[in-house]
Amino acid sequence: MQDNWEPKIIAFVCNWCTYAGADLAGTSRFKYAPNVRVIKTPCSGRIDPMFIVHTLEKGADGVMISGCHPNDCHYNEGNFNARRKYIVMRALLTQLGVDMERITISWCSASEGIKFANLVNEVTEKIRKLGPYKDFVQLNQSER
Amino acid sequence: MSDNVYMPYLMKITDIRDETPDTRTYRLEFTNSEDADKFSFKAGQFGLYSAFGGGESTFCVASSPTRKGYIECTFRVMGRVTTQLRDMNVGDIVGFRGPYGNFFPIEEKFYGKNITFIAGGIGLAPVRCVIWNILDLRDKFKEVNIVYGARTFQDLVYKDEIKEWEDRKDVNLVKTLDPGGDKAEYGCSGWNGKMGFVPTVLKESGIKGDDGVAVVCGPPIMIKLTLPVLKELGFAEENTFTTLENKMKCGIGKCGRCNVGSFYVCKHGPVLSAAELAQLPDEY
Amino acid sequence: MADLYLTHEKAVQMLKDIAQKGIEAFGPVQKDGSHLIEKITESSPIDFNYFITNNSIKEALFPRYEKILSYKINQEGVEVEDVAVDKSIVIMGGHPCDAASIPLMEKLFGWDFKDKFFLQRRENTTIITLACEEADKDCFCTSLGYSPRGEIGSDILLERVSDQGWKLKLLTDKGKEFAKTYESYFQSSLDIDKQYPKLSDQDVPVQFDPKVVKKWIDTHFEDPLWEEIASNCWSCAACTYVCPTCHCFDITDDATMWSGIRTKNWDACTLPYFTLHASQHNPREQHFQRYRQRINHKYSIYVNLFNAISCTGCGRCSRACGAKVNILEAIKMIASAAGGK
Amino acid sequence: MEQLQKKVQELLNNKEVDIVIGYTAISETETKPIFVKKPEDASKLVFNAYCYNNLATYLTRKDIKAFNKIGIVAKGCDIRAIINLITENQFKREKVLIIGMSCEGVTDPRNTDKKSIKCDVCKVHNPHIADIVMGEKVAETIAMKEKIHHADLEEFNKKTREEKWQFWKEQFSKCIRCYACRQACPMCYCNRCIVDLNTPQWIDTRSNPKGAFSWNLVRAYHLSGRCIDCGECERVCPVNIPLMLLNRTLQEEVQRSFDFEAGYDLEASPPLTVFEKDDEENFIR
Repeated sequence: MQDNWEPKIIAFVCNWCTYAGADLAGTSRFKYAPNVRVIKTPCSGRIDPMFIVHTLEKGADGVMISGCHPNDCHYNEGNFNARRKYIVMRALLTQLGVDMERITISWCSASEGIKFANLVNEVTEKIRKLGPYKDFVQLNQSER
Repeated sequence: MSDNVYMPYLMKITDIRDETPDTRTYRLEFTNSEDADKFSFKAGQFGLYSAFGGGESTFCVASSPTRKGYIECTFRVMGRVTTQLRDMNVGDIVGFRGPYGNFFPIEEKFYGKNITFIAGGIGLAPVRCVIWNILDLRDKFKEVNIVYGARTFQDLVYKDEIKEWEDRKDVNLVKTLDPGGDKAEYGCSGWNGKMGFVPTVLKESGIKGDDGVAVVCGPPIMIKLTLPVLKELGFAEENTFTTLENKMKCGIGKCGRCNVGSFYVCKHGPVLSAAELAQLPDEY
Repeated sequence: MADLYLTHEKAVQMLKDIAQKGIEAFGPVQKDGSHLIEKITESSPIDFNYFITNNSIKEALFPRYEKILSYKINQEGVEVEDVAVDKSIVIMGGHPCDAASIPLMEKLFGWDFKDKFFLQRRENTTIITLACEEADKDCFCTSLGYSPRGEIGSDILLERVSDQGWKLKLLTDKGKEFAKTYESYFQSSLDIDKQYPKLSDQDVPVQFDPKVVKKWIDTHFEDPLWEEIASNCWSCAACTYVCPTCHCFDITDDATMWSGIRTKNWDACTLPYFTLHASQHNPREQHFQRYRQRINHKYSIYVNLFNAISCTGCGRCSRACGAKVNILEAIKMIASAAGGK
Repeated sequence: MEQLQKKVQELLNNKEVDIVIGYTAISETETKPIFVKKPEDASKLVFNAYCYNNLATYLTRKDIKAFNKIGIVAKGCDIRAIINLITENQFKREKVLIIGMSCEGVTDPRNTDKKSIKCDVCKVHNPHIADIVMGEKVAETIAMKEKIHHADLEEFNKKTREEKWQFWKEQFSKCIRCYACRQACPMCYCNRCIVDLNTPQWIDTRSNPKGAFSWNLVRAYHLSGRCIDCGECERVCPVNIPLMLLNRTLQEEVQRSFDFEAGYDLEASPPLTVFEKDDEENFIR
């Protein structure tokens, strides 16, 4: 693993809670790792499991998904539906041999800036230890 | 050119014109001058235009072969490739593979005849190529009639050229809009053309078929309704030409997609006479 | 030339050695209860005890997808690079019905525009075919003028002489050249097992006359029999992808912001959106119209274009069909409808 | 099977149904689907242990849906598919006349002397919902509320993560993207499948390793909570990819997390369209 390798993590966050939480982390000057690229979605319900697969295919080393706590959803049931999708997707990805350590799903409210910052740091360190995620990249290279 | 038949020419966009909110015309010029000199095509042929990264799409060559040094294409924004094409601007590179297919038999069948063009909506693009080809050699032909219709004023393509044809003395232009197509919301301030569908307007236009050749292009439903009218007006089926617009991917007879019975639209077509069309199975 | 023999073990070793030398070797591998023609690597489970492979050798010359050009996009514009087709290939494990499809496809890929990806690759390829020792109810190569021991399209024909080996029959210069370069794998004698050859042309009865079939097809485009033939069809592409003579393809791009490739991928006339226009009009909306196109193209259109039927009677499409649509039954229904044999 | 033939002839005679989808024999050990419209063709109908096709997949085909009353010969697993299609509003219950066949289990298509493994876990040897039931009662081996458990899955789950990844990478490299698994599946009736869309291009349409992986993943994922374990996808795969391992994983997960099994209850709504406040979320931070 080249020494200057930096883990590339993509975070799909819900616009109403986690994105606001991330904003709060920024305005309160919390220090957290720059490895996370944040993608804003209207709700965690909008985060389709295909996002995870597509992101890993494009070469990401880790994926974070975060939305509002149950009962806080701006659309009332977005995160409840999302939760069921993740339960099913986790089972499928585990069965397919995808490294579930690299996928972190969390609920962060708009006031939990500190939780978001700590989560990002924790995930970045974990992925740094796990190293670059080669499985999917090798999948692309083995083209004819 | 390499021996790879799928290798496109590289062409630069030199002019962009928005015909309608979702239809655009590009003028393309070769980036490589040798290609430009060697390149030639006939009216009616088509090509495959590539937006690199999006894929390839099949459009006709809309400019006349008598206009050297460039080709034009008109396309409606429908899917992946056309959306990417629309997002390009002057100076960008577009791929072009062609010219493919057969062409209108201008020398053999059109010289010395009355020519009647019938087009619907964006179907004017393949016809326009033939119109300018004829008008650039105007003295070789007798009467020239153009019957062009579109759903609404907004959907008329080549508006300025229609104006030009209207003003010419040696061209009889009949333009029409589908009923209700001249509302202000379509940007129409006063419509001096006819109102009604192309087949009916054609019947009332008084154009006769004797010693005449007809060229028809437009949506399949318009072609199916126009051909009987042309027969009524005395146009012989062998002198009525249309183009078949099937889905095409390779353009060179390999990918097995465009056939109507044994007629490969990309190899034996796209231009065919009404007589040939009648022989084909009803699968287009 | 003295007789040459090849045993199973030597054949396995030969294929693996050829693969080591950077030549693309294709051979029969046994996976999950059936045999497939696949590109051979050191670990491939090569096995020669089979009746017929699920897929055909067409994959070696007309792969499921292949790069036809690549390009780089930058400020100045686009640079397009051609793709060289220079690898030599050895294919082993097909039957005479597979090999017979190659000359058929050469006609199409050579029609006016020369598709170098198929034609040049065919030039670089040596085809070693196994004569058939078995046939089942779906085989009908003899009805189309082919034979279970046919030589059309092959460079070398292997005729089984025992459970462990074959006798070589060199058909073309390429075949002779191959035998010379790899003579260390062949031997001049092998104990012959009298029961071979087990299969001859008579064992595969001729079941219809293609001319009668074509005549009916040309005159019965709107016949309700087509709906009955394709009643079970659920429009997948299993039959076309395992077929040795089906050659339809799609062209798509795969690119990032700054570079990409254009590829030729398998496509099938039986798939619902094969002929969908941008205006959403689909000339072949119904499943039976698509299946009619499949038979029409093989038994009539190809004859009109190239004076050859684009089908070698291998029966793979019938075996692969989950809906149990059987092309031999379909053709026999057409033949009987035409009042012929 | 005269009882079936006589019944279908009667149904067609007095116009109770416009068409009956059933099985007809190709040989001693093979049957195929058949569409009976004329009463005299009813004599071709059979029902035996070789009727492994799931006929429910034809109910959503355009030309069949055009009939207003469809009869269908159906085993327990096929009826589960029909019920699931009704709960997903594909057609009303009255549109389908279910001729339920009690079934001891069908043979494994790839070797016809072994019973298919799906029949070992079948709970509906006797049709649970039908307009007509035929054949003698068969002893049910598994109670309805018992947790589903698949032996082949238990074996597979012993693999480590890397072994699983290698296994599927190897299996999916065979995939030729013929979509037989999709077209054979009664639950795959989408007008434009995600694979048939290219703006945006979610799934690579080539049969390269990347495309094959995401295709097989999205196919299994879109069947979670809907798959009725009929095994057709695995049967029709021309290159023998063990697709049921993925579907069975999801069936067991859906039962464990949402206490739901597809195709038994006409009133139940598909699990992914509803939720419970207290769905377990031990993996969410």
